[in-house]
Amino acid sequence: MLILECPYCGVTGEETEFHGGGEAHIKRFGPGSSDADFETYLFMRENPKGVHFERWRHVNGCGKWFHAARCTMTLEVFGTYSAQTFEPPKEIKDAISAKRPGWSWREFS
Amino acid sequence: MRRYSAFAVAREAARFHSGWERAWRSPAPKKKYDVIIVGAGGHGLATAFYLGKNFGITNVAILEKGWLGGGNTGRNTTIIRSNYLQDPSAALYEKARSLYETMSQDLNYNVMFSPRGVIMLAQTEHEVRGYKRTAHANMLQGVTTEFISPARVKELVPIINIDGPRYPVLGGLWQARGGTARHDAVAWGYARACSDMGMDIIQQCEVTGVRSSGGKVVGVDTSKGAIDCDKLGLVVAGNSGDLANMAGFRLPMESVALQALVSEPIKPCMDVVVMANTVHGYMSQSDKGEMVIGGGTDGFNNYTQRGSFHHVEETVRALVETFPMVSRLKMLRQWGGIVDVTGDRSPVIGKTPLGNCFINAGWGTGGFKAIPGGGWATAELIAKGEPGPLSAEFGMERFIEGRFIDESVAAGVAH
Amino acid sequence: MSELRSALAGAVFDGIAKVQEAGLCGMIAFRGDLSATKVKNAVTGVTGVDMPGQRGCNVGGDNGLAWMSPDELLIMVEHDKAELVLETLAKGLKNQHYMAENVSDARAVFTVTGKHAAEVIAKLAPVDMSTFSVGEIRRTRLAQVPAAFWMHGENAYTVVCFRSAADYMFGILSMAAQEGSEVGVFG
Amino acid sequence: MSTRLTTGGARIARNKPVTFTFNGKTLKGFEGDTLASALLANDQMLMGRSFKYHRPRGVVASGAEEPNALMNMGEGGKFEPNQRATTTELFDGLVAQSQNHWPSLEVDVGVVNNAMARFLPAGFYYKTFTFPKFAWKHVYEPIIRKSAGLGKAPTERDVDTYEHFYFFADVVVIGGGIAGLQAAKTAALSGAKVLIMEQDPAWGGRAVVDGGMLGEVPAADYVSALVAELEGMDNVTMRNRMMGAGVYDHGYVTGYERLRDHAPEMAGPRHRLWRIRAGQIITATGAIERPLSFAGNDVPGVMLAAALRDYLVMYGVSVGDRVVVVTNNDDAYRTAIAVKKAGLDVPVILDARAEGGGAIAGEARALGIRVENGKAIAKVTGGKRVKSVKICAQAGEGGVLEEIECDAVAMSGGFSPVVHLWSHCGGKLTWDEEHAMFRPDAERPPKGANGEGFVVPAGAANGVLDMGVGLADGDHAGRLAVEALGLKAADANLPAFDQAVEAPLAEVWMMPQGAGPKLRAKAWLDYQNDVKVSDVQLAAQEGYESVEHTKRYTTLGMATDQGKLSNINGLAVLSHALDKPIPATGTTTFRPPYTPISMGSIAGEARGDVFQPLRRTPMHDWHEANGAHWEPVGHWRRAYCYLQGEETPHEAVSREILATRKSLGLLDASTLGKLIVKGPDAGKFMDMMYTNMMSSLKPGKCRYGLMCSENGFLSDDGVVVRLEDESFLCHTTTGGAERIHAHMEEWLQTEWWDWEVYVTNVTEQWAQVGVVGPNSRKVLEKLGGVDVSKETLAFMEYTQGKLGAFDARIFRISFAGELSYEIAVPASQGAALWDALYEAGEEFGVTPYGTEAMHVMRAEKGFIMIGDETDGTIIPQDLGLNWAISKKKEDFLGKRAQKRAFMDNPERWQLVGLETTDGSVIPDGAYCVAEGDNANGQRNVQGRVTSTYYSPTLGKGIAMGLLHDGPNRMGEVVSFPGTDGKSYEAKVVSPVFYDPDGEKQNV
Repeated sequence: MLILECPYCGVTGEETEFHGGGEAHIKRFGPGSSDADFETYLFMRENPKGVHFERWRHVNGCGKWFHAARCTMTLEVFGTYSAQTFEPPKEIKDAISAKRPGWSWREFS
Repeated sequence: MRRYSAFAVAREAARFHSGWERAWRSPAPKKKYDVIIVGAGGHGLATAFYLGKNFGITNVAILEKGWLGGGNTGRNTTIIRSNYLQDPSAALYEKARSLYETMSQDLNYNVMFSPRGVIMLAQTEHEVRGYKRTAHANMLQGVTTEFISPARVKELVPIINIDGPRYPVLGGLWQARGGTARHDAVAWGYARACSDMGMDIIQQCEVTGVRSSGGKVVGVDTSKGAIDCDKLGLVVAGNSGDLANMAGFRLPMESVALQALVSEPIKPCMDVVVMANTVHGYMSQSDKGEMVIGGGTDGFNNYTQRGSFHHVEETVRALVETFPMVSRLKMLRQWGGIVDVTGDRSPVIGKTPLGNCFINAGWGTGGFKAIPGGGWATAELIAKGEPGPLSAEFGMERFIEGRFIDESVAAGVAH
Repeated sequence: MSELRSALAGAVFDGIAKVQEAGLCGMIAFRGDLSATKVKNAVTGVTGVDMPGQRGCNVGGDNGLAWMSPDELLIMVEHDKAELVLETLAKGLKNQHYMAENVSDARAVFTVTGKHAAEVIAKLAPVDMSTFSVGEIRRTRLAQVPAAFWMHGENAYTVVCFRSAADYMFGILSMAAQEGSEVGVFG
Repeated sequence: MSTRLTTGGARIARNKPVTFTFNGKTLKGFEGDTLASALLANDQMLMGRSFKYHRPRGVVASGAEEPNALMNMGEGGKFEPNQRATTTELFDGLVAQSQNHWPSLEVDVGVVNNAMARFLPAGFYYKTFTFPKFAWKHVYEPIIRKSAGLGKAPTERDVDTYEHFYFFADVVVIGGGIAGLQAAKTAALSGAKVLIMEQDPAWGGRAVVDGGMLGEVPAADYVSALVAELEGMDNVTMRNRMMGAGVYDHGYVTGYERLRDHAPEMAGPRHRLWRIRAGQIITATGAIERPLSFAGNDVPGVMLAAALRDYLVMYGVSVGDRVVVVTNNDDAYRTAIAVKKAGLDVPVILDARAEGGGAIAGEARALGIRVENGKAIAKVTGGKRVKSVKICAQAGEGGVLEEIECDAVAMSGGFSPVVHLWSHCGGKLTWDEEHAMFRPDAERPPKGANGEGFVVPAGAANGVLDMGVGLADGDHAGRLAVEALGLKAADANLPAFDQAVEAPLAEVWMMPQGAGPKLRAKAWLDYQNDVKVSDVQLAAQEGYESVEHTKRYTTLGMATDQGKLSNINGLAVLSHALDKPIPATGTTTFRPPYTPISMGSIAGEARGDVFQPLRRTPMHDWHEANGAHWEPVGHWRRAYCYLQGEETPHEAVSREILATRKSLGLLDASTLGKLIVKGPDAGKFMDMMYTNMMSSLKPGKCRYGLMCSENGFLSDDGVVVRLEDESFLCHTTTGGAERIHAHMEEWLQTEWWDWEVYVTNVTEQWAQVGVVGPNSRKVLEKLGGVDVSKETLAFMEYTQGKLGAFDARIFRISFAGELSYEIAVPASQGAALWDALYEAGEEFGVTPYGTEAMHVMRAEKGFIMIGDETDGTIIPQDLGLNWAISKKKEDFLGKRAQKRAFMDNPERWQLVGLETTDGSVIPDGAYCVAEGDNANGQRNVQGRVTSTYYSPTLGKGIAMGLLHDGPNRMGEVVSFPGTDGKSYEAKVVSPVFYDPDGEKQNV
């Protein structure tokens, strides 16, 4: 039973207040994109063992979407941050590096 | 290998069972095999078994990082059914179900297949229509099912509450030859048979890399050294993403934890398997008397095989409402298993971007019931290098084409 | 004017705490740039209470402002004033991108009062009631439905949920307040 | 025989007698007794039958680890099976029955299995019962199931209530023994908010039983002082009768509080499940004594030494007059001494250790007790109770040296720390050679949200068995916990104490060590599941070498006690058989809960009326009072139809349809979702959300819109109204409001966050009524107010204003194909509006109709229904809705997806109307067959029915369906085989059966 902190309303709540939204930082491909790009966008997932970036919504709360950096092996949460960004902020990356030196995820590390 | 029989047991009794042999050998890995199967779970062992039985390929190693049958094969709620809606699923699961019918004899190992019948409750008008549709589809697929009345449901499951108030039972989809089997025995039976065919089951042997040359697989690196092979089968529920990464490709899958629990054992009170999909509760009674209960999956990627509480709460809530007597039973044990879920909730059996490397994965919550069928289809795929009719629709290319196999359309049925 | 009905017409349950449906309250869901002075002036103007900060809830009589999210407020006024207030806001916020919708009738409001009121809520909401205090609003779930609550006095809580869930909310609050169910850990 | 002594019994109130019944017999006990102690006091040594062999069994322990004494407890709606007699507090009127026997506890036919035992070794069922094929299900399985299963199944609905409670604490201490109490004190003194829970009704644990001094103070007094001190602290919450059930990720703990099990008649919930979030958790859960594996160690009267001592000291119960003590450690001597001091006889202490015990052995001898070192039990004789023990040398193979008569045996094989809660969330263990035990490995604790350890073991649970040292360890644990929370640990000034000098324990996993097959086959490891030493050895021999394999093959540790007594003994036997050290053999995983917890407590308040939220519209009461036949739609309740008199639902639906088409019908449409989309970029946003062009819609106009998922599939539909230039009202399907609202917010927040658009869900602000039928305009005009004439309010237009007394929004839209209006008023006016419309409509024979009539009428009209024509695999193109897909727009959700090979494809089935040639109704869900079979031997199909009804308007069966190349096959007859054996022949026609030119709705 996870606890997460919503970066928008500052509530640290239990999992049942939130709704998981799958992998974060996925680029949308629309009309005109290649079949492969579109498949990747909709279906292909990192699904890593270890550091992962994912989307959550504070559904029983302020209703905002946010991102979390979490380890899928230990469930350790490195931090949560705004969903309105294209990549994890520096302080989040630093927090991960402190715990998981040499980590990498897609183009981030 | 000595046959198992009541007579053999009696004979051994006379000498305090000192004469029983190992059920399977535990050899050191050879330098090279024709086929390496990664994963000694139900699907992996069944794949190896049918490679030998149907195609005479026995120079096979099955590599297991832990102990055989220790993944989802040993953690599921053992439900077996084939009342699926879509043709490809129905074909695959019915093949599996029919193989379960004779598995104990085929393997000379009692897997306790118990065709006690499976009911899926219809508790909304929408579900009624959905299950009637499935019944019509099954009729044309050669799967024997029947849409039954609330009265018949009550007759089959005396402990059920069909009057609601919240969700009165409006009927049910009944598969009389669905049921359960002893999950560990399925893995052990296949393992014993594979070992007997001369295949090497290598436990405590973790694959750490996939070696390839010229776009084709040539072997794997393991915790017990490098092993070569001509063909590689990845059959590692819960670890598929990891193995795919080693082999250099991604999958349309995510791994999540599926929750399950059992009650304390009580005297027989429910002789069939009941699935209540509207409220998300699945329950059957084991031969030991435990009520075996399936829960939901966590909504996030997770590789810990731990139970989490709120899913159990949701499931138990549903069962207390559907079977009021459950309220005064006790939860004995809860646990989680890691399942790979695909974009359309249906499995993948097919080729991969890497030559001679094949995959069987993405069973979500439905893997156990499919073991013999999945093994059969995967063996055919590996032996011929091309999918046969059973797996033809289950290749990964379907996600590019938008050709999904979506079972949830039949009233949101969970597998 | 036709006869107005709140969801449960003031239903009451008395147990280890008193649970009561509070009848109709004026409520406006307001969304906009809460940092804009224009907005602050408009919403404080129509309610006469201070602008709340993050998770803050300022109530004065029937009026109040509750912080719902970084771009959302709940404006509370008398039920029959809501439409008027909307017009006032419209005047005050001309050419400003905002949204204000009357949701008075979309909500059901309950009060939970008495020595064990906090315990009743702690049986249903995954919230630390031992540290919850006046001036805060908490949006969360009560059992299986989304809800929000705040304190309107000593051992006195206001709980808001969707109108259609009023019956359920009254049911679970009453059950949590049943005789003999004191926990005895707060205060 | 076992009996109540005239003195002793710290826990019982001899002045408060209690009456209870066991197997129908009325017996007496005292307040403070457990059911087990009271039964023993009545010489009820035999308490149950084992799972497999149905052997007679007595109580072997005194706490949560008890495997044998399980009861069917209570009656009717309070009946519960498998209740442990050792943790059941006695109360007046308690009714208990022993389990798993027929016809009676004394005479059990199932015991034949015992005689057959040799033929039923571990896993025998995997090797047999396979022929003939049908026999497993029909012959063998039923027999096996019947003989297994322990307690009876409850039959009646639970009459009790349950609840949850959310609690937060800095430090949660599980276990109220001396170590736990001290840990709580230290943490509390350091300023932490502390919760301490104890499963037992009393505090203090073993210290209270075993006595001894802590500094100048007797242990019992020290405990009372500690408890008093903690009770006085504001930052400490103390709960007894509350068990730490499970430890989950991120410091989540469940506490199982049994409020009424000891007083069933009191008001209030029976159990309360605490859902606790802890900063740090201290597991001070004590240790469990291990049995010794000798032949006949399961005969009633053979008991754990500490348990026998408990019954004597706490309950004043003597288990036997002559108690033989057998041990491999010093602790059991305490039992011998206690028995002797109680004036009973201890014929001999058999100490398996060649050098025997420490100081305490001398103490025993001084009391005149015979002590034999290096000796063991070869065999216990007796059936339903102990008759004698046969003594042998531990080093030998069991040659009998002497037989000693006795009626009880107290055994001790050492202690195992209760590491369950430490392990639930991944805490690792380390093997302690000296005490032959697994204890928590402080280096590898379970990790929390911040990646740091969040569980600290204390006292016996940490492998510290000495009382004084345990106290210090509790303090240490308290300090570690608060320091982990960043607090400064306060000094708890502990009393000076001298650690008892003990002789080392000797590992004894088989007694005697050379025991042959005969003896091994009678030496029990798992009492409840009847797993013997020989079974584990067989598993190893057959290659089931992993602990998990052995456990599953033999069922060792899988009984209701989850192996609390058997795990370590079994593991040791296995590691010997494999010739591997115990730590290398490993342990099985510990799963929550620690002991079984009631399903009722897990479900909490969610049962009956509040099982799930049931959403009601403002007019719900009227429907209820007027014959509504309900249908759940999501969490909503909607009237399927309104039953009058004796009519069937089918008749009611036909009546409602005909009356509506003829004159006037009313539909409660309040459940339709209503979302407001507002802002400068609203039009742009709407164009992305819908397949239609919405930005071109004029204010005051309505347009039917389609929504697709990004994967291309049709997900929702509804009428969109442009209220003002910058604001739209989007109607969604019933139950779709939350989903679509979330969908819109997701795109606004995570993809187009720079767009100036706000969305609010106003679904429940509005009560909405469909006023449908030729006379609908007349009714509205009768109410007066807004002009709803054809001229001012044309089809697909919207207006607002006063309608009679109501503040109304009026939409002239039609889902039935008649002249009709949808009237929305604030929910608080909903009931009144409904009444007013009903009253005004009476002269037109107004007829309220439900969801089914609505479905039929829309099908007659050829309108699609989300969930019927769509099922998550359907794209708008399949339904002939291309007209609703804007060609002008570059992009909208789903557009790219619909270009994929399998979607942009003429082979897809297309929507058509279907008319049976004989007027019958095609069954729901029927498929349209094609020639031949596919490669898997399945019949080929070319289409299916999506909606099929009897149309009262047309007096025949009509249907909509999807058909391969459908639109080009008008007039063709195709067949739909039904599960009823009939084949339904249907003509392919246009899906619009009623008023194709729309004359009725445009009047």
